[in-house]
This record gives sequence, C-alpha cells and structure tokens, in this order.
Amino acid sequence: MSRIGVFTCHCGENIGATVDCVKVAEMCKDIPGVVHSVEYKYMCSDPGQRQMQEAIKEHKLDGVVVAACSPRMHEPTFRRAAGDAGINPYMCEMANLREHCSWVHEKGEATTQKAADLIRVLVEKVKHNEPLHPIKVPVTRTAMVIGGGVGGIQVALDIANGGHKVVLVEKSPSIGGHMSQLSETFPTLDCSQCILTPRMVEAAQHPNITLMTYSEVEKVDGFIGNFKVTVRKKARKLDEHLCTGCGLCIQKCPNKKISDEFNEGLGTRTAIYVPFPQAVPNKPVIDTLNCTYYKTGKCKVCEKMCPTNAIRFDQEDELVTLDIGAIVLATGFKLMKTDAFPEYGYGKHKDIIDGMQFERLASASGPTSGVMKRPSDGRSPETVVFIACSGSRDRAKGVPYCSKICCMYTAKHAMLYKHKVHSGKAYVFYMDIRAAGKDYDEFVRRAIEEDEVKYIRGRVSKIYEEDGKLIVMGADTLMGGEPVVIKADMVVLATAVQSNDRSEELAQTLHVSYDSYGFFAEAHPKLRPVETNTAGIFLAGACQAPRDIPETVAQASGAAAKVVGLFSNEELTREPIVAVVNRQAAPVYSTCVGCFICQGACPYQAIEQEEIMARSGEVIMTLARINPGLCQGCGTCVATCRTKAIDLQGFSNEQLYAELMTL
Amino acid sequence: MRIGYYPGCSLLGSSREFDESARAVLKALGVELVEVPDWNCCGASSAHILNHELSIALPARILALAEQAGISEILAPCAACSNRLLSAQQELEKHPELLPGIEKAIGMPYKGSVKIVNILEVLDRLKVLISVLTTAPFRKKVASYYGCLLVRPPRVVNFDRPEDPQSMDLLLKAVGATPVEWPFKTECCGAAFSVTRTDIVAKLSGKLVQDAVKRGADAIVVACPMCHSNLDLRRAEINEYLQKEYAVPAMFITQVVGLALGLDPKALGLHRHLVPVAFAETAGVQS
Amino acid sequence: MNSGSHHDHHEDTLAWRIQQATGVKLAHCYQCGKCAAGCPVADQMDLPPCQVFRMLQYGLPEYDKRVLESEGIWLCLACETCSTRCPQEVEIPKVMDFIRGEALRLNLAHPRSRDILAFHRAFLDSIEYTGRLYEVGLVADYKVRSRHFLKDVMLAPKMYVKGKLGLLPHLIKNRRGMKHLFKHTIGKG
Amino acid sequence: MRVLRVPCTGRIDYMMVLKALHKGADGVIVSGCHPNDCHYTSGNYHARRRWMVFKKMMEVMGVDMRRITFSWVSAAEGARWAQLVNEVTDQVRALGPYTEFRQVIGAGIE
Repeated sequence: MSRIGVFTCHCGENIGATVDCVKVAEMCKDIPGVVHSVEYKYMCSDPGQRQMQEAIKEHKLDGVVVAACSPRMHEPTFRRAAGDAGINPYMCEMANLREHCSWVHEKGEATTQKAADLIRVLVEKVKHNEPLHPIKVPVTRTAMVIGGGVGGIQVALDIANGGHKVVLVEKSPSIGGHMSQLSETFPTLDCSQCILTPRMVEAAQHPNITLMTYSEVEKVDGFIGNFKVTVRKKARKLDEHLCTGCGLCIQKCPNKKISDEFNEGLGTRTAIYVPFPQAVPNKPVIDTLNCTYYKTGKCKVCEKMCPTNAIRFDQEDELVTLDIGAIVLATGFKLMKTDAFPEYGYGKHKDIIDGMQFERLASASGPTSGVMKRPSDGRSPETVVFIACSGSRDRAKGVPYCSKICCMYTAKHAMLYKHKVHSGKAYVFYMDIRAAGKDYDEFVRRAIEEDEVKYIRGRVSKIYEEDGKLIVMGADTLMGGEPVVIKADMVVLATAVQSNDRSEELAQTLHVSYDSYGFFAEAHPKLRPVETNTAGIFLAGACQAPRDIPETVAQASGAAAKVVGLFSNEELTREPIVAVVNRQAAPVYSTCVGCFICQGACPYQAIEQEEIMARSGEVIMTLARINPGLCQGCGTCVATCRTKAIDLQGFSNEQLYAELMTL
Repeated sequence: MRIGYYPGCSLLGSSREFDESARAVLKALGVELVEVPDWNCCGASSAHILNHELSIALPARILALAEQAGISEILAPCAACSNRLLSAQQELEKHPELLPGIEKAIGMPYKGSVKIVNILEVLDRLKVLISVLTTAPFRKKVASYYGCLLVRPPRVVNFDRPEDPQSMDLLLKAVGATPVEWPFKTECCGAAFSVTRTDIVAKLSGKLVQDAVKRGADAIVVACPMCHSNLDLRRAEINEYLQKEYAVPAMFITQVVGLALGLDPKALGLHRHLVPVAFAETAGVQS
Repeated sequence: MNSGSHHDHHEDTLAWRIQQATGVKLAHCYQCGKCAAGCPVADQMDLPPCQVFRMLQYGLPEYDKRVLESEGIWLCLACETCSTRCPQEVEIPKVMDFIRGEALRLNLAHPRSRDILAFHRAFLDSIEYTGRLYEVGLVADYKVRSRHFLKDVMLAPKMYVKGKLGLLPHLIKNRRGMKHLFKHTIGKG
Repeated sequence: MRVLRVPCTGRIDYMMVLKALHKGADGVIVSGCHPNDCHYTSGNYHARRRWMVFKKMMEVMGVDMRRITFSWVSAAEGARWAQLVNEVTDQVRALGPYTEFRQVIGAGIE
C-alpha cells in the first residue's frame, strides 16, 4: 500500500482565489493511499519546500503529488526537493491546479471539485510510478559554428580561446559575411574591413579552429553533446593545398563580365574568383554556372596559367561527417530587394538602390573606389533621397516588424554621402528615429545638425523617372501631410532585414523552432535569449532577429559562454524519460516479436536490433533494444508497438491508464 | 466563344464608340455577345458615396438578371462598371447577412455565380488570334493608360499588377504598336469630377496628356469611358489649363485593335472623338 | 483641444461608428503620410487623408466635427491609390464614403460640397426613374440643382454633333422594379 | 475539461481515447505541435497517420466523430488553444452526455 502525500498550493491568489484549497486538502485525505494532505500559501517557497521534506520523513511517504502550477514551471524544483528528502525524485508528480483549473474557471463548488479530481488522477499515477535514475552521456567537446560573419567569427574565437575545438562552417568562399561589405560602421565611422579583417585572420590561424568555407550543413543527427553533422564541402574546383593564392588565374580568366555578388551587382568579376581581396581563405573558386569551360567544354586558361597546377576541373562535392558536441547558429540575414517595391518601379530604375549597394558605392574597395557615382550613368548624384522603413513596419509587404538597424545606417549613409559630395543635398524620409544605443542618438543629431541632412517625417508613395531624374513623391506629416516632391539623382531604400534564404530548411534540419518570418526562435525571449528549444543548439546574431554589429558580437560571446559551460563537464545528465523494451527470462525473453515497426517510427534512430543467442552461438531471436543515450522520450514507438513490448518510463501505459480510469 | 455583355450607360451615350468598337472587334474575332436583358445602371461613382446598400443592390440586380439569362461570364467593357460589379459581388460574398435585404430590393434571387471580366482580359485571351488577324499593324508610339478602376483596389479586382501594369502594353505590342515607358499608367484622371470640378480634371488629366506627349506618344490608349471622356471631351479645358494646344488623341483599346484588324474607322466610332484621330483614315492602308 | 471632455462612451465617437460600419480600425493608421503623398488631390484638400485619420484618432467631438465639416472629404476621388499603397492596409476610401454619409446625416457637409452632392443626387434620380443614366437629363437636373446654368453650354452641341448626346432617355422595361429597389435601400432611412 | 499529459502526440495510443469515452468523458481533444514543427522531430506525423486510420475505423463502427477533435495547437498559441477548448466544450455540451457509447461498451465488456 502506497503512502502518498498531497501538497496543495494557493499560489497566493492565483489558485486560492477561485479554488477552496483548504477544502481540497481535506478532500484529498479520503483518496485511498493518501496518508498526508496539507495546503500552503506558496509551496515553492523555502518554508513550503521544507514543509514537504519534513512530511516525507515524518510520514515515511513514498510518493508525492504537488498540486500547484504547471510542471513546466516547478517540476524540477519539487523533484529536487523530494530527492533531497530521500525519495526518488521521479516519485514526485505535479497536478496543475493553476493553468488547468483556477485560471480558466470561476470561483465555485465545481471548481474546487475539479481541483480535487485533478489531484486524484495524479495520485493514481504516482501509485504506478517507478523510481528512475538519471542517464549519463558523454560530451564531444567540439563545437560547430554555422555562419562565418562577424557573429560566427566571434563565437568561434571565444570558444577556441576557452580551449575547445571549433569547426566554423561558411557557405560562401570566404568568411567575413555582410560586415566585410560595409564601408564604415556607426556610430564611430571606423572602417569596417579594418576592424574585421584582423579577426578573420585570427580565426583562420587559430589552432583550435577549423575553417570549412564554401560548405553547407546537410544533415544533423544525434542530440546534445553527441551530434553527428554531415557537411557538404562544395567543389572549389582546385586543390586548396597546392593553391598559393597568387591570383594569376583570376587575372587571366577571359570571362570578366559576371555580376559580382560581393559588390551587390554594381561591379563585375571573373568566373574563377575570390569574393574580395582580403578574403579568408585567399583561395579562388570556379563559378561553374558561368565558366566558359563548363559551358562550352573549351578554355582551361586558368589551368594553363596556374604555376602550381592546382586547378581540378573534375573535382566533386565532398560529404564530411563530424562528431560535434554543440552547435551555434550564426547564419545572419538578407535584405529585401528593390524589386519588391511596385510603387518604386519594381526595381527597374538603376539609380534606386538598397542600403548594401550604397555601402559598396561608398566603400574604398568598392566598384567606384569610394567615389560617389550613380549606377545608371556614373554621374555624381547632387540630390540623394534616403527612405527609411522601406518594406519594414509594412504589413502590406509582409514585414510588420522594425528592421532595427536602418535608422542608424541611413543616418550614416546620409553623412557619408555629404562627406563625399560636399555640395550635395541629402534628404531622409523616416517615420520614427529609433536610435537607442550608446552614442546612437548623438550620431543621428550630428547628421542633422552638422552635416545638414534634411529629415522629413513621412513615407514615399511613388518614385518615377523623368528627364534623368527620379521624382520622389512624399509627404511631410509634420506639415499636416503636405505633399513633398523631390527631384533626386539617386534614391537609397533602407530595405527590410529578412531571414536568410533557406533558413527554414536549415531550422528543420536542426530541429530548431523558427517564427513566421523564418527567424530562429530563442528558448525564452528574456531569460534564455541565446538558446534554442533544442538542447545543445545556440543562436547568435541576426538569424534570430534584426541586430546590429555590437548586439551580434555581444550575443555571440553569450552563446560561446553557453558552449564553454556545456563543455566544462565530461558527461551530461539527462532525464530518464526514455522508452524500454521489456525483457523476460528464457524461453520468452521479451514480448517483442521483432517486427521493428518501431524502428521506422523512431525519429532519433535510437532503436537497435539485438540478437539473442543460445550458448551455441545460434541466434534464437532478434529483439528491439533502445539506446537510452539517443532516445528523447517522445513515446512514438510505444504507441506503434503491436505487442505492447515497449513502454515509456515516466509515461507508461500503466500510469496513463491509471490516470484515465480515475477521470 | 460566347460571353455575356453588360455595356453600361456610358456606352450608350457619351462613349458610344467604345460600345461600337468593342462589338465590331469581338464580332471580327468570332465572339458572340449576349446582352444582359433589361439591365440597369450600376450606380457608378455616385451610389457608393450616398448609400452603401444601394451601391450593392444596383450591381446585384444586373448579376441576378445575368444569372436568369443563363450567363456564366459577363464582359463589362466600362472599367467603372466592372469595378462596381466586382465590388458588389465580393461584398455579398464577405457579408452573406446582407443578401436577404438585397434580394428583397431587387425582387429576385442572387447566387453570385457570374464571373466578371474586363475588356483587357477578354482581348488577352484572344491575343494570338488578334496578332494572326492583324492586317494593318498599328505602327504608332502609344501611351497605355489603365486608370484607377481596372487595377485598384487590387484586393477587389485582382487584375494585372497594381503599379505599372502590363496587359494592355502586351496587347498593343501584339498589334504592332510601341508602348512608351511612362509612369502615369494608373494615375487618376479626375474621374467623376468631369462635370462638377472640371478644374481638377483639367489639372490631373493635363498632367497625363503633357507627359504622354513628352515621352513621344502618338496616342493615349484607354479602356475606361470616364478616362476617355476626361481626356477627349475635356481637352479644351485641359489645353486651357496647360496653355498649349495638345492634339494627341485618346483612343479606346478596342479602336486600336479594330484598326489593326483592318476594320472601317467609322464602324469603330473614330469620327465621334472631339480630338480627331488624324491618322485613322490612313491607318487602314499602312502596313 | 479640450482634453477635459472625457469620453466614457466611445460609442459617441466617429471613429467607433466608422469601425462598426466599415470594419476599419482607426488605430491601425500610424501617420506615415503615404496616403497624402500619393493622393492626386491632397494639395487641394483642407485636410489630407492622414490628417483626417489623425483627428479621428483623438475621439473628441470638436475634432470629429472639423472632419465632418471639411471640404477635403468631398474631394476624394475614390481612386484607391492610397489604400493600394497603405502599409497598414487601411481602406481609406471606404472610410471617406462613410464620413460623407455622416456629414450629410448630421447636416454638417461643407458648403462647397453642394455641387458635388447635387451631381450625385441628380445621377441617382436619373437611374431611379429610367433605370439607366440619362445624360442629358442628368446635366439638366444638375444645372437646376447647382444653379450653374451656363456651365458646359459649349460642350453639348459638339457632343450632339458627334452622336454622343442622346436627347431621349433609355428606359428599361421594369421601371417599377427600380423604384422598388431604391425604396428598399436608400429609401429606408 | 481534464488534461492528460503526454510527451508527444506520437505517444498517444488511440485506445486511450476510447477509454476516456468509456470512463465518462463526453468528448476528447487530441492536440500537440503542428506537423513540421514537432518538438520530437516527427512524432506527430505518426500520430496523424494513426489518426487517419483510427478515424475511418471509428466512422465505420458508428462512433460519433463530433465527440473526438484532433487539432494542432503549438505551445505558442495560447489564444488559439483557449478558443479551441471553448468551441469543443460548447459543441460537446450541445451534444449532451455520450451515453450511447457507454451503453454499447457496457454491454460488451462489463
């Protein structure tokens, strides 16, 4: 006969106001098997927990039901307390009187009765509970960082400096990300590449960091501490070990008219190329879609020129599988393109550009060497209009959120333009100026007060071309909505920050949640901002939400600290909520008949085949066996098993049916 | 091809040539028009300003009559009419609670089964046939002018793209014309203010005429009677406002297609314009 | 502004009546001004659309009244440029329709709206009696109502010559049906 | 309304649903993460597959399927969950106690 204690919590007014807790405690005394039932204002408080622990000892309880809030909230608290009092923690269950009863019902007799019923169900479960013991699993102390922008580089450096191995995976030929494309950075106007490239080189040279550029994550198996990650190393079409990065192949490549991604389409590159001069690694790739050899079967100029014979036209993609203990996602963002704006001409006007294109125009390493020239005819633009919130905070364009970085970079752009074209006029159409950061608002004021950028509060309805000018039709809402028309030479749209291409696909590969805009979801918006809901996978930077560089770097260091913390132990403790296949004495061995339907249903490949052998070595039968290290406890195999040979610890058939029978 | 036909009031009066040219062109293309029996006015831009229910009941009666006549698809060449018909149909779809009152007002059942199409949609379906049958390519530079009601509001009309639409341009290319690249395809001409605020019409339509000419258009091509009457009947006021004599004609898309098919300019009602279509007489002999 | 006139019953406000009748929530407007920026007649309006919305957002009788009395609401062409580009997808012309109706109902319509109104009334009268628009009748009726007797006297003969002015109305057969239709819609109130 | 906690819809053995109806429930809601967004990767796909078969079978056997609601609601959709529970409880209340099921079961088993 069980000796179960019931502890009913008022949760202050949360439960107490609608449920008569004193009466509930009284009613619970009559449940068979319950030997002790009390109520208390706050069970989760220290005195509350102590009261429970003393009762466990005094009444020699072998099971406990805490009737309080959601187990999501305090199950670990009460299980730990029960464990400290000497009973197995898994003999403690929670009845959710708050979310399931007091919060959703009116005060009354029926509500109190329901509370008692909920407890009765859990008492029946506890009667069937078995003591369980945490599972220990080893940790592979190598981290993988996906995304080699400033966030990914920071994570990799911090973990590597913490003494652990890091694999940094980047899909493009070089690390550096968007930051390497920027001209200057706000609010200090220091040169972006000047501060980034030392970090890039440091990452490349760090003994604990392995760079995998031009590579993409293809498959992720396993769980925290024990992931198996398959990475596709895309063929660069050259032997990286032989290539010295001399650049002769690039010079001689006859195919020079390919639109340059790094310069956002404002410049051209060759078919064999490095994205930018400071690329890390400084090894070219062949763009097989545009290479003359791959299109016509002739050319091979690069191969003839290469002094080390490093070109490999027949090289193929390579799949590499790695053992990884923790993963950090730092895959960044993309910008909405100008063709998403019907009212601004669907991207057909060359002189309407986005923010990243402006960065390239302003950059000393850009296609114009930092001289302000508009894309259509190369003339120096005398009037430039900047439009903030282009596509952001715009339900009609599917982006209701604020892109966060545009206010600041628009101020920076206007300033940079004025520094380069002293006689030029810069107008900014804005809705609000969101400059909440250290020295941020001062920066915007400087643009307005010192560089005389004209800020106009209003959106732009339409832009069209007339006599080589762009006619910008806006309104000034600070002048009562008066229409304002500006004849501009160039228009810069601060287009919306969006989740990166294929981010949803990647999220599904890694089993992490994402929001309706494709940004990865943090485990808790306030208290767990760098973790995902999947243990062992962390977040850094704009793959989670729009972020600027300082925030990305801070979050990257936060994620790195989480990984280093995880790697500080050789073993991990896991909840013993796992499935088991029953075993019996010979000659039955198990009720498992070896159909292995469960194997197909298991999402974690946790079910193995075990051969039962006679002493002679002859295989008598093949049974299912569950690897407790891989099992995550979803219970899908249990429901699938035709002979009920599998059960889920903590949610066994016996427990669940006992609960049902009490309803 | 057989299709229901709702000409609407303008096509019986001030825009007779739209009716004439539409009928002539569709006949030449082998389309049989079935006119909605005893149709009434759709309420145009007046009904919805004064009474919401009336603005639904008037088009609902037309659609119900079409249903009774066994018409499954109805062509309303007038952009205002097709817009009003679509608006009423969708309003009744969204708010079925209005239906009993509307059925009582129109005195007959309404099912909402009729598909409403505009003239560009119908001509677009026949585009291949049109280019095959083109005997006198319309080798002119044209400004294709869609106006408001064909493309807006996009949620209601769901036709072409709301800014810089393309369907009329492609149709004009199919008959040999060269559409000019211009930004005012869907700017408002002043619409229903033709009589009451002619000053506004002169200003808004003036902007259109001036820009079309500046971009080298020989003609402004329209698909809406209101646009046409503002650009044609109000040309005197426009020219007075602009202080310049603009002679660029405004033509209906059906007239342009008709000329390309080699139809008689008179059958297309080209003689009815106040701004003469100077090249119409010679259009037939060009190749 | 009299912020002292506190509103316990927001049912009194024009904003609330708009939401009830059109489903448009005034709070959706965040005053970006894109409607005014693209409006073909904003420069002629005493209150451009965004200002109309701003005033209504207060829910104060004095601002509601200023909106109802404004001339701008009568200049709206219902061209739908604003609603097509509105980032918050607010159906502005629908709201304008409703406000005009309220201005008439409450006898607050701007004096210069008289002509526009006269035109719409004449238009509807014409179709009530004949079923279809009788353009000559419309113009004659409008002239009587608006007292602009001499307006467009030069245009009519030209149109007649071009065969565009039918001097006799087009009558539909079921004219009793039309009367019935008007009686059960606009004639109800 | 009583809630029975399982880790994943994949854990649900539909016998439990029948048992609940047998033990006096007048309606049952089966709910969990949306397909493609399973906390346990793919358990809900298996649940859905089994549900399709179960539903067909119950229909054949004459079980009133208005009594059993299957709906995906994620942990982030509090409002949706409340709405679903209200709708289902209203519907089940309108249907009244499911005595037919218990009579048949009672005759067969007990």
